[in-house]
Amino acid sequence: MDLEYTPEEQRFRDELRTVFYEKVPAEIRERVVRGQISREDIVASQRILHEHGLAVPHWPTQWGGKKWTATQQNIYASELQRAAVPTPLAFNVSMVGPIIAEFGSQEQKEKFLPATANLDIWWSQGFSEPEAGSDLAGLKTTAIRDGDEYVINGQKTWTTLGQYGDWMFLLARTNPGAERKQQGISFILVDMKTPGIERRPIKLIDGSVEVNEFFFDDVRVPVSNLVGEENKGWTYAKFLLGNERNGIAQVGTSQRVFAELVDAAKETDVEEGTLADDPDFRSRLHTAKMRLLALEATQLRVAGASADGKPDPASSLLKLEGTRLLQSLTALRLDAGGTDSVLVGDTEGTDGTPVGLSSEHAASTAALQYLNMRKLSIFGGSNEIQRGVIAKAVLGL
Amino acid sequence: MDLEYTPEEQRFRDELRTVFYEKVPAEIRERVVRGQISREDIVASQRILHEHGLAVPHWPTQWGGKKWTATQQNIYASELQRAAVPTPLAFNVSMVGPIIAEFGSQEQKEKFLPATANLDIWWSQGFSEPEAGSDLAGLKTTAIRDGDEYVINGQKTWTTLGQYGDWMFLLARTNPGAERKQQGISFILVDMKTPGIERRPIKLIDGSVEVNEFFFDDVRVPVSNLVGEENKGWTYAKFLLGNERNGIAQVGTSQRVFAELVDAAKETDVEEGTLADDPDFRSRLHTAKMRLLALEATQLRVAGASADGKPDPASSLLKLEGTRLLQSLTALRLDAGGTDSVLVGDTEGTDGTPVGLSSEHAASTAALQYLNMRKLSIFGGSNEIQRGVIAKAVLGL
Amino acid sequence: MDLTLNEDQEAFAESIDDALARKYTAEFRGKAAASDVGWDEKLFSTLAEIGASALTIDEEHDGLDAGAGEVYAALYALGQNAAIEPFLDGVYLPSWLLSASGSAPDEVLSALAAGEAIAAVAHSEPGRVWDAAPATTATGDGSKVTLSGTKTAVAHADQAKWLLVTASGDAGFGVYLVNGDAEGITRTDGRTADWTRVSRVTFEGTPATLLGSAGDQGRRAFDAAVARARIAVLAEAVGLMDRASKVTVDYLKSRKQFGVTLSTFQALVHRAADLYAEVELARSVALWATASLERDAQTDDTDVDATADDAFVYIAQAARVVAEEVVQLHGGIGMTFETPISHYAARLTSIEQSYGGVAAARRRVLKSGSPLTAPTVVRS
Amino acid sequence: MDLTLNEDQEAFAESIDDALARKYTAEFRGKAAASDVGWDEKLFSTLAEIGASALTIDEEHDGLDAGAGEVYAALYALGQNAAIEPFLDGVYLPSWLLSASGSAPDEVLSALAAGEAIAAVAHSEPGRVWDAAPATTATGDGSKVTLSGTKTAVAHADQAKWLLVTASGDAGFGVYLVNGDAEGITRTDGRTADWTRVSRVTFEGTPATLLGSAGDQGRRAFDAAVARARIAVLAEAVGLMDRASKVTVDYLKSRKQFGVTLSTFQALVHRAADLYAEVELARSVALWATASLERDAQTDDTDVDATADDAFVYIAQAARVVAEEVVQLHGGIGMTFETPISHYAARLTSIEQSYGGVAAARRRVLKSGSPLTAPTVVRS
Repeated sequence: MDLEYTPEEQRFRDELRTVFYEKVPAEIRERVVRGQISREDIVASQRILHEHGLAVPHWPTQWGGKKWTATQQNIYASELQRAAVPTPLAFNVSMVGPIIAEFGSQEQKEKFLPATANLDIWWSQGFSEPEAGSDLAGLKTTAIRDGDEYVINGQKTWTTLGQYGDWMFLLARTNPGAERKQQGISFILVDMKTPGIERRPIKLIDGSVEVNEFFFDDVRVPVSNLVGEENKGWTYAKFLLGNERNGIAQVGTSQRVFAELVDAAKETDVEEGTLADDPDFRSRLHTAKMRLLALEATQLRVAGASADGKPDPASSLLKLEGTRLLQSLTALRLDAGGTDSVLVGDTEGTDGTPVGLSSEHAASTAALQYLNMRKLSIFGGSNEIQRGVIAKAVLGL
Repeated sequence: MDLEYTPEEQRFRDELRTVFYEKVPAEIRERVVRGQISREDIVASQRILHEHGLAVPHWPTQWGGKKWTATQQNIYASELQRAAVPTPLAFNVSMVGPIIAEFGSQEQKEKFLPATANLDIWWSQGFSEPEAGSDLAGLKTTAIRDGDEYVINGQKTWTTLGQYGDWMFLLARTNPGAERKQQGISFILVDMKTPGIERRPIKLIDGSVEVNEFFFDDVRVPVSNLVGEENKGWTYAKFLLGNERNGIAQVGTSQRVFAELVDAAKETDVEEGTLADDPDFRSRLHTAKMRLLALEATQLRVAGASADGKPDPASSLLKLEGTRLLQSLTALRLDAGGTDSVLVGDTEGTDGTPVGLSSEHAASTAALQYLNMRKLSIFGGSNEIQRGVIAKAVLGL
Repeated sequence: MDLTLNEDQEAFAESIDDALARKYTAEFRGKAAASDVGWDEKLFSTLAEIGASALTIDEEHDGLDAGAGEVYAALYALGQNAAIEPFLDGVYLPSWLLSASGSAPDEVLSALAAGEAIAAVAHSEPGRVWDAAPATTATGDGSKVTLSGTKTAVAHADQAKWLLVTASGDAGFGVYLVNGDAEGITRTDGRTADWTRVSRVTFEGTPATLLGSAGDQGRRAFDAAVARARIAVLAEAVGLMDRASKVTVDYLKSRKQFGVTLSTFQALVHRAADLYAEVELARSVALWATASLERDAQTDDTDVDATADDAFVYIAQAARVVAEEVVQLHGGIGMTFETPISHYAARLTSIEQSYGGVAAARRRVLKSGSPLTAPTVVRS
Repeated sequence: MDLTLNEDQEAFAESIDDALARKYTAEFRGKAAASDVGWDEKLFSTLAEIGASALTIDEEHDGLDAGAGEVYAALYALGQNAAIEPFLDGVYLPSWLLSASGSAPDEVLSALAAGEAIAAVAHSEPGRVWDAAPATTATGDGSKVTLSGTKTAVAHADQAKWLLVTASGDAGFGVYLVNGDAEGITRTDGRTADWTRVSRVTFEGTPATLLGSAGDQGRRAFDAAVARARIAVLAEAVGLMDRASKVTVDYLKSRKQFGVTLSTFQALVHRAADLYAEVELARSVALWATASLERDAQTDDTDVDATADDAFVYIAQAARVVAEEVVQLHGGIGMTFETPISHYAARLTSIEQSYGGVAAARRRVLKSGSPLTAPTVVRS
């Protein structure tokens, strides 16, 4: 047992911190704290990281990867979140990048990987459909081969930040007659400038436009945009699941929010003293603190135990508790702010989210963030799905 | 809207209180508080109630019933629980009594009802079987007709206080070949002195023997012990379900436990002041208080809304929250007592339950009662069953 | 002992629900919130015609002089539809403050009763707890009083003909009547998380008139009026929870995943049952608080503040559970502006933080004798 | 950074688990609890032979001088089997108190290490919180000290060769060594809710010897030893939760209702998944606390009390959830003495109240700076 990082790991962490805190502009990180980052922030930040070799560390070394240990990967994710650095765009670095690197043609690798790593191409994910959310294999979009092209028809939804997408990787049925619904699906890359694609933004209750719906009407893409083999798309999609163990628990984010919460409590005057003296609030803080400690320790145990990088059902546990905890921290911040926390200004931030009326208070965007964070337990495999995975994969139920 | 009882209702309540507090001996009520009542206590108490016309108020007037309004029934149940008077034996007054009164022959009524009301006969319930708990209709015990007798074979379990049973009412298959499992079941009365019955006491984790298992090996009972029609037993059993809306929420009991808890907190010295000054404990007390208020108000709403006495799915809501609340109050008492609360003496109470080592403290039996009260959410239709009833009967799910 | 609305009150709630339900979709609500006034004027007038604006005002001012039950009925029905028409903050709470003062101009009460205008209550100040003395000051006396300071989260200040502003003067706490277009007023308009229009309002030497008396008595009267509002908003919360959970049950019955409806999944069904229990228990507490208020109006018992805090703490907790569960059970669609469920969740979230918020209410409760007092619905 | 047991520690835990699992049924546990000594003597000897009794004692007294990781391993395995053999309260905690004093008689430590005898710690007093100064008094000094007072919940006092008794003397708090058969001792024997044997012990002029020094330093040493015990008992709790939840999953797979196994019911399956999460998170906290203890032993950092309280509060809460859920998921059978699951639940319930109990631990935590201190597993 050992609670300290090795000297090498400490050095590694210090190097990361230098980049995260000194190279990534403070304004960008400040906007992350307020939940108001823009497309430009994400691009700028990822390019800075890439410049320092920190955008795609888990890719093959040939394409910018680092061969880090599980512990190093874990340090990276935690420190990034703690520093409020925008996470490199997951669609690029965690999804399409690794898929192309593993299953793509040499031509595809050369064409896409460098641009993907540097966020010269902004990728969108085209998996979910209106009738295929938790039941992803129920997707209906078709890509029917016609000569050297696929003709795509159908609808994709919940496309996060799809408004910025240059390209989309999507799952579509190349063999609609396949026996099992997991068969006959292919993984295809689509240039979003192709004719026949229509976007409908989906406004969320907090006022933000984070997700979108896309309609495909006879969209023709070259066959060379197929990744890997035809009809093997489900295998590639599954390759992604559970691949994202690092960072999924959002330990670094929760640590940052916890610290902000304590600072805010100390500065918030209540009837007697500050909120930091309120026994009820202290009790809730302590509960959150220990849950956070349990989560971090669990992540460290898991990271240490399976360094082979294979999907691990423990990632379901980390996502389940990680999202619940971060959500409860946003609720705590909401309560801390009281009436102040539901106020929203009328001026809009760069991505359409209104800015807090009283931006001098941490509370000013608390309600918006609380509402927005409801997504954590829904998107990326809902908590109900995670419970199912634990029951099946871990408990054999 | 009105928060007061009518003058008649107030008078009614005062009359009940006189009997409950002045006629039922304080020692018996004290033993109820400590969770240590004996068979003799239950018999003595029920006879006193019966003497004052208060043992079987919901029976037909001919057999001692009172034709009370729903509100009066509600007052009766709450006051009884609050005064810590042992509830008249449910198997007698709420189960077999009403069944015989409704479906029994005149001979059965005359033979059994007066003795049942006065607890001259102690009835046991023979419904559950090892493979038929929540799924009661899966029962396997048979009662095969042989001339003027039924020959009973099988096994009954979870028979609460079966060690005192003079008679048992049971469900058995008189037509094992019936198409549906709910068919071919009959409701039969069995004198427990009949040869072929063997009892196995089931010790619970708190050390008490509350439940028992019974084995029936060619037990012969006269056909005249059949209640109602042969093969109609399932209908009669269902008649009982949901019949027990009054008292099921245990509001009176929880009110009594809450008051005891506050008294104990005021008398328990902690590091600074008493437990009643501890902010954390106050917070938990207030949560319990408001849940109790919500429960009481819900019970009053339901009692007022459906005075026709028919089974009401609201009883599932009352049981669900009523048991959860009473259980959480016993947990609060456990925490209040700290190390003291897990202590148990070596001298045994009259029913085999050990008496607290430090009986001057309310904590002395807290852990035993906490463990024992786990049964509330299991027996009499588990909370899982109650959720199912709500979903189906109320929500149409 | 009766914890239910009477037939007239039920009918009143239904008539409001009818008027609203015919129009209120998520789209309608969104448009109303984004309109110039921030709500639907036609609907406001329709509701005013059936008496919604006149409820809390006495007959002398053409009001209905109705009780807490009628207010419950109105707000419950508004809640059922997540309606944003400003009856509570724009009419009822101002009317209670005005009536309590004994010195309200007749035309203000008459205009409110008729639904011709609304007023706005300005009490919250940035970063200051609800129970603190206002930092806003009142200077001068008699007809020469002026106000200076900043108020925040003033609901519908942009549309209010009058502002009722709390301030600290020589004699202590006071509530002051200010014309909406008086000099020295600067507004920054915004919204709450549930899209209700609110403003930050700054006063600089703004002329004002004291309502009733200043000092402790004034604060007590203010607190009592706010306690009524706290209880009233709980009826809205219960209406929201009731309809949101029903919409969710319908969704479980109709939405398909894995080739079957969600109602096939027992884990979700059991949670729907727990949701039902949560709503019914919260309803009981809101009805109890309303009945307590009615009873207090008839007796000398003035424990309104404690009742309001007790009930608010319980129901705010239930509101959070219900808001989170109805969104979660809807999945992604429950997050979108275009479905009603997200509006229910957002409004419930705002209600939790209304009138100082739930954390402050908990602090008051825990410092009071309430945790050690046995709960009892029946008073006798 | 490593939060796992090393291979030797894992092997040690497995060897204990092997020895126990072969024998430990609910029936065996019931009989052992009801036997003359209150546990199984043969099994105790077997475990002592593989080193369980020698762990915490130095090599001079034939101990193994092992660290917190080995104690975790032992108690985890004992917990997995709900074993009642008294290693923690009868050997480890006494040995920590004795070793800390620097004045323990050699024969006592040697006997404990060899598993030839146990000692009992007598600190709790009826109706008195753990942190209070003992009402039990120590009179006289040097070799003439006598004790008077009443102790309660003294685990295995009936079998203890020595009692380590806390008392207040002229110099303040002290821990005193008393022979189990010394004069002036009266015992009332009972049990805890989990069937562990405990006694109330009254001392009247009982001869005793002060261990180490009296006063604040003595209290600090006592508190530090108890903090180690608090952390150790959490390993037992995690062992209990781990095995109890596995037994429950097996039950769901095998038990039939309505013609199908319980594992067909999604509502139960999802609760089993939540249970798994609860246990794994608790395991992480117990391992963190154990690693902190090991680290503190190597550095000057002595924050053991705070670590123990933080971890105790978290795991006691998890223990309650798990104990309640495993019983509920078993239904009626989970309440009976004849099934292991009830013993797991009962022992978890007792652990929540051990060493003063969870409410007192919460009070200490909330008064400390802990709630405002960021949690961090990594120390550097």
